Amino acid sequence: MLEADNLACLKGDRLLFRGLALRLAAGELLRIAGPNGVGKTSLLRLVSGLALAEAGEVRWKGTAIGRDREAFHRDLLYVGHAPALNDMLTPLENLQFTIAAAGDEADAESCMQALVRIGLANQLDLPARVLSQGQRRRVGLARLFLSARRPLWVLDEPFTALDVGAVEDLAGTLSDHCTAGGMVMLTTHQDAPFAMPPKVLDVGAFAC
Amino acid sequence: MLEADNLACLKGDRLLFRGLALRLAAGELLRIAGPNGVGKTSLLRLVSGLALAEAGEVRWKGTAIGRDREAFHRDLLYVGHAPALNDMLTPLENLQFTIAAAGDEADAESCMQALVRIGLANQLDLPARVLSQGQRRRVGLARLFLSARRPLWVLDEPFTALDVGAVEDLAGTLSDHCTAGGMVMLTTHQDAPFAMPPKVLDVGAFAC
Amino acid sequence: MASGSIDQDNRMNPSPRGPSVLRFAAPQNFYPLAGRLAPWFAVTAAVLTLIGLWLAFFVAPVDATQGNVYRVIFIHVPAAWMSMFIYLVMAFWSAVGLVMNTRLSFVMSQALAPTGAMFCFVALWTGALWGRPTWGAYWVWDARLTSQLLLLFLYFGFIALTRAIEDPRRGDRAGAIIALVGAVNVPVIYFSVKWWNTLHQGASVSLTKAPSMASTMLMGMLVLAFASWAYTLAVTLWRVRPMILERERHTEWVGAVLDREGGRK
Amino acid sequence: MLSTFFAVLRRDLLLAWRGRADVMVTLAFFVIVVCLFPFGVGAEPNLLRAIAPGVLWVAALLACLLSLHRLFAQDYADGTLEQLLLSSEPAVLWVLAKILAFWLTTGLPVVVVAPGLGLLLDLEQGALPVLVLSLALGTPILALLGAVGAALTLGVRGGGMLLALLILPLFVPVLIFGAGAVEAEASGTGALAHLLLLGGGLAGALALAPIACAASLRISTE
Amino acid sequence: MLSTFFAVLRRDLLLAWRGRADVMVTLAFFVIVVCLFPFGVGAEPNLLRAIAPGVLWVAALLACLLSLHRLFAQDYADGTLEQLLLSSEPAVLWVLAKILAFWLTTGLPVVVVAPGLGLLLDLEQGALPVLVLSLALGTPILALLGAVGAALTLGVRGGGMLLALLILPLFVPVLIFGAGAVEAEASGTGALAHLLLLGGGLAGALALAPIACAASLRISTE
Amino acid sequence: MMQWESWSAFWDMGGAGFFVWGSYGVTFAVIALELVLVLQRRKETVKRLLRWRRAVGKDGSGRAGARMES
Ligand code: HEM
Ligand SMILES: Nc1ncnc2c1ncn2[C@@H]1O[C@H](COP(=O)(O)OP(=O)(O)OP(=O)(O)O)[C@@H](O)[C@H]1O
Ligand SMILES: Nc1ncnc2c1ncn2[C@@H]1O[C@H](COP(=O)(O)OP(=O)(O)OP(=O)(O)O)[C@@H](O)[C@H]1O
Ligand SMILES: [Mg+2]
Ligand SMILES: [Mg+2]
Repeated sequence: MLEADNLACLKGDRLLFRGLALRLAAGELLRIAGPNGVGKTSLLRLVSGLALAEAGEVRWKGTAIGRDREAFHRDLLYVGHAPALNDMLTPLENLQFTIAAAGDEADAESCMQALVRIGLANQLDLPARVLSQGQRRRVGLARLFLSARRPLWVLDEPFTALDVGAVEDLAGTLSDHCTAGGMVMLTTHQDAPFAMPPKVLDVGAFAC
Repeated sequence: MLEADNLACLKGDRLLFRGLALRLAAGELLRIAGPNGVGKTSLLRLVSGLALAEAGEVRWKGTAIGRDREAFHRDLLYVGHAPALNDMLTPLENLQFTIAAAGDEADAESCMQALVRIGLANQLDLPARVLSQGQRRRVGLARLFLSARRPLWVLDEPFTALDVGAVEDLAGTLSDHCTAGGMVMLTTHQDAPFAMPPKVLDVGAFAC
Repeated sequence: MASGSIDQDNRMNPSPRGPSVLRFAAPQNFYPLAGRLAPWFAVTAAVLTLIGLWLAFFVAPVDATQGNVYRVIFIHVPAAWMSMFIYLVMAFWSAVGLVMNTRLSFVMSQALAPTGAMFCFVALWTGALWGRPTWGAYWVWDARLTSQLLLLFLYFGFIALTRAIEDPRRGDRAGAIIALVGAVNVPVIYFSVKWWNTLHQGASVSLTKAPSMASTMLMGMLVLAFASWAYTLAVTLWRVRPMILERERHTEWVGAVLDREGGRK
Repeated sequence: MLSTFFAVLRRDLLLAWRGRADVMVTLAFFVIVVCLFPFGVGAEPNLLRAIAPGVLWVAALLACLLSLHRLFAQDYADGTLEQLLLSSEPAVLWVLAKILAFWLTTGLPVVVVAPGLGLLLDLEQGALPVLVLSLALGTPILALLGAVGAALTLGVRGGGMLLALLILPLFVPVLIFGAGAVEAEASGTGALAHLLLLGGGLAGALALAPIACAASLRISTE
Repeated sequence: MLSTFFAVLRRDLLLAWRGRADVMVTLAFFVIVVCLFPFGVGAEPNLLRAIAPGVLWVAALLACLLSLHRLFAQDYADGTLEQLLLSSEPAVLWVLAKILAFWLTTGLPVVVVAPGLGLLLDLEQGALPVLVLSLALGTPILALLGAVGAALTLGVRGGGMLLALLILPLFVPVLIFGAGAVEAEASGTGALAHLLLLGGGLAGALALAPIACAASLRISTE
Repeated sequence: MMQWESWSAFWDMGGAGFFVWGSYGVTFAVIALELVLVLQRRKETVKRLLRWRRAVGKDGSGRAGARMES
């Protein structure tokens, strides 16, 4: 469903990779691998339409993503390095806003449940500013529980800063999403206990 | 050498932990463990003198750290969550400044070597802004190679964002520092291949 | 050869194999063309400048009311014209770039900006020096003067913005937007300032037009105006060339050009 | 369709309320700048009355300018802007919501306190309604134009100041007609023409600025 | 002992040089604010001449104020400040270095271009040296006092504006004596007393502000 | 030719020498400066790009990876 051909990414002076092709079909989990600085984050941003490729194109359901941006973004969930948290709002307010901004609907009740589910039951009323690193990360990831309808999840290092229990839990959630016919594309340097071994794409193989 | 008794940490209206005691002698590596939000970062900041404890005191070589702050800070190396990188400066300039600001001396040559050693040979001239997440982390950690003279290293999640090779390398460096009589105190949620198994302090045991 | 280069068609718009009119819009065709044309414009500019200066100082008679000071007009007016004209051309190229997505257009508008700012400064400077003996002040808040000053700020803003953004692709399009917004504002500024000044009727000076311009005077001004046209073209083409090289450095043809340049030394 | 619009509007107003200090302080800035002038130029009433419309308008403009950098900066830094750009709804909508929230929290308070300050500077009482009206029409234009500048300078080094350089020339016509209206009223010429022009400018800016702003944001986050 | 001082000074100047735009743009801001006034108050030369010292000084003050937020903000956000506070050398030293670098990159350019703008506003030529001198003595005071404010408002929501609110009252005396000196010279009274007061203020600020600033930084990062 | 009795009259411009020559002088100085900057920029760009090509390898890829001295 998600395909890319012949992608090239140029950053400043450096051509990070070229000729990169990828295919992601329903039910698949793709892990983008490679050492630091090889261009994993850059690839995810190309795929999600936040950046423009130097060459090549990304297609969703056969259409170039630039052609029908809104349809693509209706199907996409992207969680990047930056947590998209406003420091002055509580986790609940942040989550509700993120969902609404993405164009989805979610009542306070289900948002609250998602937060409790991810382990923030005691932090519901704190401003995000005082949360610990791992708690911040969790607020960002709580979206996953409310976005099952979006088939394509693109996650940049989702396991960072999470403790062991949370890593396990998240890996389970991702596996479930795939089992239900979704697609997940993620980067990580940690090993995570996925239900099935993920497909791996090594960006290093296309590096120049 | 580093001791703390009966430490308590209050954040807002929550008492994170109390009655926490720790001892760290030359050659020891202490890992602060505990789930997200238990207060590991808060503890490190207390120990390094960046924050004040609600109760209890931290002593370095028998003296309370607040009593002779400068002597303590001469022996301490603290690398926190924030990378202390200026986005407009190159890794080399950043490193040189950090070293000088800490009150040490280091010529450009040895700084360069430290950066090459940590795997940034190709990024020496880029502004830090364009570095990848892992590369930014590495710039912050390059200091370790130039701070062997400081006995006490306090590191908050040093392995975050590093790729597998770099994690191994860093674990080796930390083990070496301890072997040479230094002390390391760190937090991490990842397993790291230390030469000897670290002492573990579970903050959760003192949580209220 | 050059297996590392990126496909040309993807980088260049319109395609080099497109209709013949657009052929020169492809950077690798434009680069040598610019190199060939620039010296001719430069020579034209130099010759016209000499003729113009000769007309200005040796043919044009002394002005009855102003004496010799008026000779400033020969650079003042062409510079003022050029500064406004260049901004419009910049906005034009920016619009073309945004609509057709041609990188060369953005490069053109950025290459024009410093020259435009230069002429703008020259118009202000010469005007100020002219104003002292004629109005008794280096500066008055006259409508025309004021809008010229604001135009200089618009140029500075454009240049500062495109310089401050390192990623050229981002800088190109950000600059294009501000150039267009500025172009919409130039007439607004002009008329608002004009109205503002007539309303305040404070400074009762206005540009004292030379009563009836002697034909030699007009001649000199026109010749120097053409000289500044030719100069602008030459300098812009020269400035565009390294900018093209920089942006297209991943392509084969720039590699070939650089090898040639390197060999020459 | 409008859910993003209202979500953004609600959030930005909530944020302003949370950081109440912010709103108060924009206002305080406006008040203080105006009050600085008697210190700078001396306390002579005639002189103050003559420069009152200009000073009030310049102060309003500077207050707006000073707050502009925070229109998108926070959202840019924490990744919210990325998420908004990935929204499946048109960007123009939420851009407009952000600008509206910005004006409600910075422009509106200025409009409200301006008459008081006018009195302080001994402005003629008859000119006060025109002062309010001109600010009510003019400050939204400032917010709209300023938003384009703020979007373009996001993440650029020297951003705040660059923003000032970029948009001050654009603000000048607004300033001229705004201050001009008050002065015309004070001197008995009638301010209708000025106000009509401001209204026209507002309509134009309302139509074009959000589009330019949305495009700029896309460029800036790339 | 002085190694931290010079390391900080060198780095901050290097940063200013890297972001050259910054320095130019502070200047551009100063120039533009001064130029806004004629648009606001009208182009009458006599009126402009009367308000020139005040306008120039208010503009210099605002230019300084606008740049102040970036004195520590960046270092605070990226953790550099933490590291500086963990330095084994006294904080007053590097605080002074930061303030000095700040003045060199924002105050000094303003001092240099002020006479040109004075001419633009038709200020008497005899008063220009006094204008320069008063700015040269006054802007360092602004930088020193401002640094304390900037340190106190670090990481506080609505910081930028709060900063303005906190320090504008402190800036008022500087403004009064600075603008007063120019006005006194222009009106023939002689500016010596004003300038002496400014000099005294500078000495006082130089002695006290760095200590207060260092203490505030420690509080803000806790 | 016909209007200037002498060179000194020419330079004096009927008392307006400062203003006229100030205008022309600064104008041509600025133009000269612009030309110098443009030509210098070209040379510098070519040099930098050559160095860059050498650093990244002839094929324009980043593989060779030697650092660019700037
Ligand atoms: C800083 C001061 C000045 C500035 C910025 C300035 C600006 C301009 C501009 C923008 C134009 C072109 C207008 C057009 O083509 O419609 C112009 C034309 C002209 N200026 Fe100036 N000017 C200044 C001072 C002066 C002074 C002091 C004089 C003479 C007393 C003068 C005499 C003229 C004349 C005669 C023209 C030609 C008008 C025409 O072609 O319609 N200017 N100036
Ligand atoms: N202007 C530039 N000039 C040269 N190289 C650049 C420039 N901008 C970015 N880069 C390089 O591009 C790469 C960006 O990599 P990216 O962030 O995609 O890496 P990543 O694979 O996600 O790494 P990590 O595992 O550390 O997150 C980095 O190696 C960086 O040094
Ligand atoms: N004002 C406050 N009120 C209540 N709780 C607070 C307040 N400020 C901070 N906290 C809590 O204090 C804890 C801070 O924890 P800290 O950052 O030390 O955690 P950590 O152990 O480092 O976690 P992580 O593994 O996620 O980095 C968090 O649980 C946070 O929710
Ligand atoms: Mg990454
Ligand atoms: Mg932590």
